Amino acid sequence: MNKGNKELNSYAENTWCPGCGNFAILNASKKVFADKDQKNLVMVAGIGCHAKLVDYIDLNHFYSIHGRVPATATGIKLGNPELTVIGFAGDGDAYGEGLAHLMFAAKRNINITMVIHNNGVYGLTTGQFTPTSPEGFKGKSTPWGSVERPFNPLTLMLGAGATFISRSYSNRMENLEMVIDEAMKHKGFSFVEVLQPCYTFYNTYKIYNEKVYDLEEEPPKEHVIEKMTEWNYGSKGNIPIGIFYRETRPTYDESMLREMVPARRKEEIDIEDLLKENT
Amino acid sequence: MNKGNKELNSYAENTWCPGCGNFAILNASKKVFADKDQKNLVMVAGIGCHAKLVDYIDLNHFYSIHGRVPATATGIKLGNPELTVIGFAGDGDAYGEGLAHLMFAAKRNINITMVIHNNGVYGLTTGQFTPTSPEGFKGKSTPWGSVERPFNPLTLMLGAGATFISRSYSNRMENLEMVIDEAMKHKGFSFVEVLQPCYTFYNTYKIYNEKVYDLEEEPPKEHVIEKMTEWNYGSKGNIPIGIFYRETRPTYDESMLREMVPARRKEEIDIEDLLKENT
Amino acid sequence: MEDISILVGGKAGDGIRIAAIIVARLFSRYGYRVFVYDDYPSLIRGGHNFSLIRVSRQKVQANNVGVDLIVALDKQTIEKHASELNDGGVILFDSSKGEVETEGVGVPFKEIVKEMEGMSIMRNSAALGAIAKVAEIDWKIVEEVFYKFLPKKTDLNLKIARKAYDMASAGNLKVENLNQEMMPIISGNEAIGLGAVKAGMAVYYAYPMTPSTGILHFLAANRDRFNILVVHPENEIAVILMALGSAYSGAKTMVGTAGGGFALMVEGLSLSAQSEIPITIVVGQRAAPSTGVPTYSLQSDLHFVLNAGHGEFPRFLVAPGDAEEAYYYTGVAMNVAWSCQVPSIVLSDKNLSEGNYSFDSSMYTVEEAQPILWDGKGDYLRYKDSENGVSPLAFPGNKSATVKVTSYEHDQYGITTEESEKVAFMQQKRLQKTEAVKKEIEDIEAVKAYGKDSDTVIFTWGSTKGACVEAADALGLKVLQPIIMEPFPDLSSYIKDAGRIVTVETNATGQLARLLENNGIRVDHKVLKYNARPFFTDELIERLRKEVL
Amino acid sequence: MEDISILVGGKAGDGIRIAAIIVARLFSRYGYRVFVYDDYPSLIRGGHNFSLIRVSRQKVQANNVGVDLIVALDKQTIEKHASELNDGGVILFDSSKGEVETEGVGVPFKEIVKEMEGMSIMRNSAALGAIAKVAEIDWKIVEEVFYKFLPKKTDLNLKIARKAYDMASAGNLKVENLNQEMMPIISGNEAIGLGAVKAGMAVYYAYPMTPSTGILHFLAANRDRFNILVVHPENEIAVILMALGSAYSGAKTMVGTAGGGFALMVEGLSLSAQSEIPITIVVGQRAAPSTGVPTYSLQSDLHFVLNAGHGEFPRFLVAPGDAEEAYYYTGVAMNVAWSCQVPSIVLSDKNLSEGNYSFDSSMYTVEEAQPILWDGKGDYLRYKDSENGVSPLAFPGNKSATVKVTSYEHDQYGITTEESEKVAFMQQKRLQKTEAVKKEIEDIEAVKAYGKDSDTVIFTWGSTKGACVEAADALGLKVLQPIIMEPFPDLSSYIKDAGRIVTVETNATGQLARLLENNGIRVDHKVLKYNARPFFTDELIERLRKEVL
Ligand SMILES: Cc1ncc(C[n+]2csc(CCOP(=O)(O)OP(=O)(O)O)c2C)c(N)n1
Ligand SMILES: Cc1ncc(C[n+]2csc(CCOP(=O)(O)OP(=O)(O)O)c2C)c(N)n1
Ligand code: SF4
Ligand code: SF4
Ligand SMILES: [Mg+2]
Ligand SMILES: [Mg+2]
Repeated sequence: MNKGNKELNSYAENTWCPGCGNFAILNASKKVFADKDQKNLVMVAGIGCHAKLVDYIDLNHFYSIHGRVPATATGIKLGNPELTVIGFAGDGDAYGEGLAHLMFAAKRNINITMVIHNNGVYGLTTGQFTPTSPEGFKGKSTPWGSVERPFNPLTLMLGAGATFISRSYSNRMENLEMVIDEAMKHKGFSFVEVLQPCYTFYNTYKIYNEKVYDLEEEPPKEHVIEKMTEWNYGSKGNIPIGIFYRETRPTYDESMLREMVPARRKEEIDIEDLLKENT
Repeated sequence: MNKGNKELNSYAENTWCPGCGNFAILNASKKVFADKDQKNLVMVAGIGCHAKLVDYIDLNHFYSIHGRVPATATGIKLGNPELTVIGFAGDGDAYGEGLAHLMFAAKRNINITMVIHNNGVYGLTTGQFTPTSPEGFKGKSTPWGSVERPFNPLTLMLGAGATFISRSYSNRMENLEMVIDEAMKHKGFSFVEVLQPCYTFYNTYKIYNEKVYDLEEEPPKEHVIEKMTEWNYGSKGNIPIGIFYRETRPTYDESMLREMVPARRKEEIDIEDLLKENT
Repeated sequence: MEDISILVGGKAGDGIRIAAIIVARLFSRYGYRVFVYDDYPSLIRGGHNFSLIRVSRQKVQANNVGVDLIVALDKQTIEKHASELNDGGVILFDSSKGEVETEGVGVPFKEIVKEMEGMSIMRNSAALGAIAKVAEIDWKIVEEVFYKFLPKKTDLNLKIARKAYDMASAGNLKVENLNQEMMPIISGNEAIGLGAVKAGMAVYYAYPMTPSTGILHFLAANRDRFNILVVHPENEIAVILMALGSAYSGAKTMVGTAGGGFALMVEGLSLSAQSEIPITIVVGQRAAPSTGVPTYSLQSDLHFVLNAGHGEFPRFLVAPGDAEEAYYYTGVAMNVAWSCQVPSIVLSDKNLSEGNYSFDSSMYTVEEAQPILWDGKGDYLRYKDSENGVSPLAFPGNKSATVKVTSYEHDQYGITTEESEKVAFMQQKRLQKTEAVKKEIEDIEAVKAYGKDSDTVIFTWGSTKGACVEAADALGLKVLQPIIMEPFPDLSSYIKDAGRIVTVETNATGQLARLLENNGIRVDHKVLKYNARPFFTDELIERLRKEVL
Repeated sequence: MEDISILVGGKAGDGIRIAAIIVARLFSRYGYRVFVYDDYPSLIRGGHNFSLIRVSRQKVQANNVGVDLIVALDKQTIEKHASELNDGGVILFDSSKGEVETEGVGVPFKEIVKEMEGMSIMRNSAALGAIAKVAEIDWKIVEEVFYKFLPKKTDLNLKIARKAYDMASAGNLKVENLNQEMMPIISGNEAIGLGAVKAGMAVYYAYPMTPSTGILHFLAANRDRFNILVVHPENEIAVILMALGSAYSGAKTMVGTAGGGFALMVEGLSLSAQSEIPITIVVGQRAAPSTGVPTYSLQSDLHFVLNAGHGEFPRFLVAPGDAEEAYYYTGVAMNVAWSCQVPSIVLSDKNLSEGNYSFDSSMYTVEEAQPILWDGKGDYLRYKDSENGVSPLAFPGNKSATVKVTSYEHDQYGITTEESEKVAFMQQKRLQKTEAVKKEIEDIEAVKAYGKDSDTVIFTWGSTKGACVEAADALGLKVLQPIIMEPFPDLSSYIKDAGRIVTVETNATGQLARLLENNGIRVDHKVLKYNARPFFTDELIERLRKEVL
């Protein structure tokens, strides 16, 4: 009884700007979700333009607070490991306010997917620089031009221990769908960064259209970092998209839960023995 | 009128356990501080056994809260760039509670030094696992053995943008002094991880004494990561100590302050013009 | 024309807010006082935005539901607001094909823009031109204002406006030259920033959050002019810790946020208290709990900020109600923080922070207070015992002083202690500063009184005072507005003749009422509104008549 | 012997706390009720630790300053505590060369350990043997207790203890067999953990923080026995967000921390309120502000936790005063959270959390309450309007329900709204749950009364009730202990005959007093202590005599 592309639309009014890269992420997600076990699917979102996505799709969601998507998603997965949990977060959200949670989700290899809508700007608060804005970015909090070098989230994730690392571009629909789908299929922590132009505050379509190219094949181990750093999140390099890295190791939920499903725990614990031991 | 090794002792009673690796860090720091411009030196600490160091040395200090050393230190440096700011933090403190601040300090290349007392355990709260405890670590919060893989802080710092990355061992006094001294001399964000056995809750002297070796020379660029990952923070590999990486780029304080010294700002601002512009 | 209310409505992205402020500026040129309220959802394009512009001979700081002129850039504006038109009012609308259909003064904004090859957002310039004509504003004034406040593509915008000006017809809202001084128009956020700068603020840290983002933008845009440092760090925890670091180094520092960001600063607030490092925190209230209705207002964080932080310590809290108060009391807050080494909080709300006001700079003067500095004699003790609990300050870099500050309980030098007598002593020392704060603010107006003496006294606070003052004026009531909320002022002399006490505020439980009651003042009736919109004057008059009189 | 007080003192690392609890267990075997307070600084080795063990026929939950037996493992213990010895009391000390020199019963603990080739910490076993002898405890009992509670190197420890037993001389503190049931000894933290487990807790999240760390350790050690998940995440923000995530998925969840960690959870608390996801938070108070005196106690976070969080929302708050109450009211807190979908807080303090109590499991029964679940009919609305504001729950994984929860203001389905009527409606819906909470706890004792009817009524709360109850008993006074702090109970029937109302609490400003006053109860006198130590019974009697009677 899965919802198809149309039923997946909720009645919420879409309020993204025309031209926003978020539309493509919404559409790709719906496409991918059409074939999933929808009752067990939970979407989690932070706060920002990106986050509205979960209002627009008519499936379970936890619309959380700014920066806390990976922590919220981890809690959901640990509460009920039968759920498929996918988080949608902004670059301000996931790389700024709540970077640590993202790093720890990767470290633990919790079996969730994180999609980062990286538009290089705080959209919803009308245009400040983010941790991945290029040096010199003139946002409203840095009208003189940001003096910070951007993070490279791909290598950060690799260093933190993510077992699936990918990048896509909202203007490459096929790749985007493929990547989200593969990420959800991967058992372990899956990281998907989507380059998502903010039409209103940081329109990067032209640059990305020129520079983005498809990796086609996953790079061999020894070239992973090279590929990840080919683009410096500034003006240097072309921009490969696709899956950069995959690895299998035990997931946090399996290791911690060992078959337990806390959400279904119905147990009367007898504490008499324990009290006797303490007598 | 510098304080020598003896005058650098405050009257605070030292309450570290006998055998604790922190004593060596204290001694090395005092040695290095003996030759510095002491009135302009500020020590910053988090919360944990490590942090007591600042009570023991009779120089300026800001004994901050758990996890926030890099942020506090950044603020001090931005308030008065003439100060030399050195932070002392624990592994629970810097890699757990406050990881994001450490990453951003590196990203910004703020000209401060961070010394991490990495004992692989929460000492002051009596023995829980930390982000760098090895898999299987049986602490009081993980009596079944931690299921998390440790972070490698050196590669995290490299990924984040630190311009000076080093590791030392509290039981290699000469190396420790050298590294702290070089870190303080480095203009930019300097990271010093000190392996510091916790005698009481995680006594690693034997392993480290066996496995630690001196890098002697800073590795060439192409071998930096290899050297950083030689030890996996678990049972694999020998443990190189010394300076792994150095690079020069503009510091955050210079770029943001452009000669300004906020701590000395004494300015009467006339707002009449601005109001006129808004009339 | 003495007093009119104007509504400009359209979609996000139509430039409604810009248009509204320009309308205000046009009238301001004639000596009118203005107040602008922007009502917009949390989105960037689409949806429904509108701004209310109040224009009056007297200072007014509230709007009415009923308006005299509706300017509709889209259909929704008519659907939602046509019923709010006062008798004799005018609707001005985009009569281009497919746009708005209604009665009133139709001008084809869209078609004009197309004809002039402008961008679609320039419809708002057409609207401005039409409004100018309706109000019979001199074209020269329009030109002046456009050149000054629309620096980009001014000529094209003017061409578009002129065409609309020519096509519209004059209404019955004729502007007069009031022959009073023109006033600058600034937002509450700008006033807060100016007050801080005047009080010596050297560094501003903030992570963007509505409704305080405007302070960050304003200060960042003016950092060179003010010679200050403006930093947008990774999150609010970094904000407060960096701020405390800078203050420790000797730089006067302020931070700004909203309730959710303040929640993240609470641990730092408690640190500020224990370490006795001065800090000023601006908290702009918005509709909560949690993310809530982020671009709308509620006054629902009063008790949160009054009680935030573990442990017991003095704090200073002001809740200004308009731009002048925002300017002045932010300065007071910075000065008290540094004079008494306590955290101070400026509690604003979205309506104040983002409202635009005619600003009377003659009302208040902000002067930087000098903290008590160490005299350099003897050994420096950061936490030296003193009569009022305030210890002289020295900063790192001083060759005769070692400056040790700490989050732990400590002795006078700043070294950790757990000894029972020292612990009790230091608790006492810090709490003593409450008296120092009281002394410091002795001469500062803590409560404002408005209106006539009356049996019924209305208590209000923050931006809600605008509507209260007007309504009370109309109804012959007395209004009291506490501005200093902590230490809470002694109100006995203000209410000794009060028969009935009524509170008016925009929240669901009556936070000011609770504060009054906690201070021994019986509240007879609470007039509350909590749909996240401000009180409007006409609405409030109605409610007071029904519920109170 | 009916009632004695024992002090065991030494350095951190001497095993003082272990020794103290073993002493308690020895007496407990004879049917005595015990209470142990550990006084230790924030360090791992060195410094000065001591434990006070109260042993009595009756249940007692406080200590005295004056003690009948001092056991000194180091010189400092004599320096600091010799003056606290009651007339007729005994000092038992390590008479080994270079250790303690004083009068009393000297036994060479150190030398015994050396002779037996034990580790230096085993001096505490020698001390235990000597104590047993002084109190004429049967050697068989010592053996039993050692085998049960010192599982490591038991034989060697016993050999050492026996030697000391033989060398010591019997004192005048002879133990009797009281012929009453033995009781288990558990800490307040363990009681909290047990209460939660009995109420159906499936997941516990915590970042270590004194004094709540003990809950984490206890639950982690017992995770398989309880079949629960215990997680120690990267920080407190992760703790609260993960907990909300798990609760959303359907798992009953609790978190534990102290004031500083709670500060970091405040944003999450507000989220819990807006999203209506149940959560229970244990806050163990310790001496603040900020890091403060981390291993010592103050009751200074009451108003902080009562008012924490932006926006207005109902919460449930209990402050238990002993182990049984900790057990029971933690269960109540979990049940209320899930029945009413509100955040609930268990406010403890270091003296309760880390105190060890004879635990009477017959006093209370904790039963898991069942939340209101969706009946599966029609379309599922997560925030469905209902009479009492509580909407039926469904969890993700349910094929007929789409479960949308959110931090934004929302409609009944869970989709964001900014419409004014819906905003007001939802504010109201949530606040309505205050009544649901009141209904839920109708039959639960909110206030406890002790002592005799008297003109002077003493109000106290939390762990301070132990000393108050004893002191009041001695002085013939009545004691009232509110346990449910929010919604605050109606106390009128309790105090209608009260002449004078006195509060007793360990903080500097009188937090309970303020809460009473805010609820219309006049407080005549506050007995405060804020050196971060608990009230002792004898000390409190003295102070009440001086200040109140
Ligand atoms: C704790 C907190 N701080 C600040 C905000 C205000 N805020 C809302 S969205 C946002 C930035 C969003 O940027 P990003 O995550 O990049 O998302 P985008 O809008 O670009 O999709 C901020 C700072 C908040 N909601 N919560
Ligand atoms: C916000 C907050 N959470 C928890 C604590 C309690 N706490 C004090 S020290 C510490 C851990 C210290 O571990 P680490 O940083 O590794 O320092 P170490 O003691 O090992 O030197 C913790 C969790 C705290 N002080 N503040
Ligand atoms: S502001 Fe940017 S990110 Fe937000 S909806 Fe508009 S185009 Fe998209
Ligand atoms: S507990 Fe460990 S880190 Fe702390 S002082 Fe003792 S040995 Fe050192
Ligand atoms: Mg973004
Ligand atoms: Mg550590």
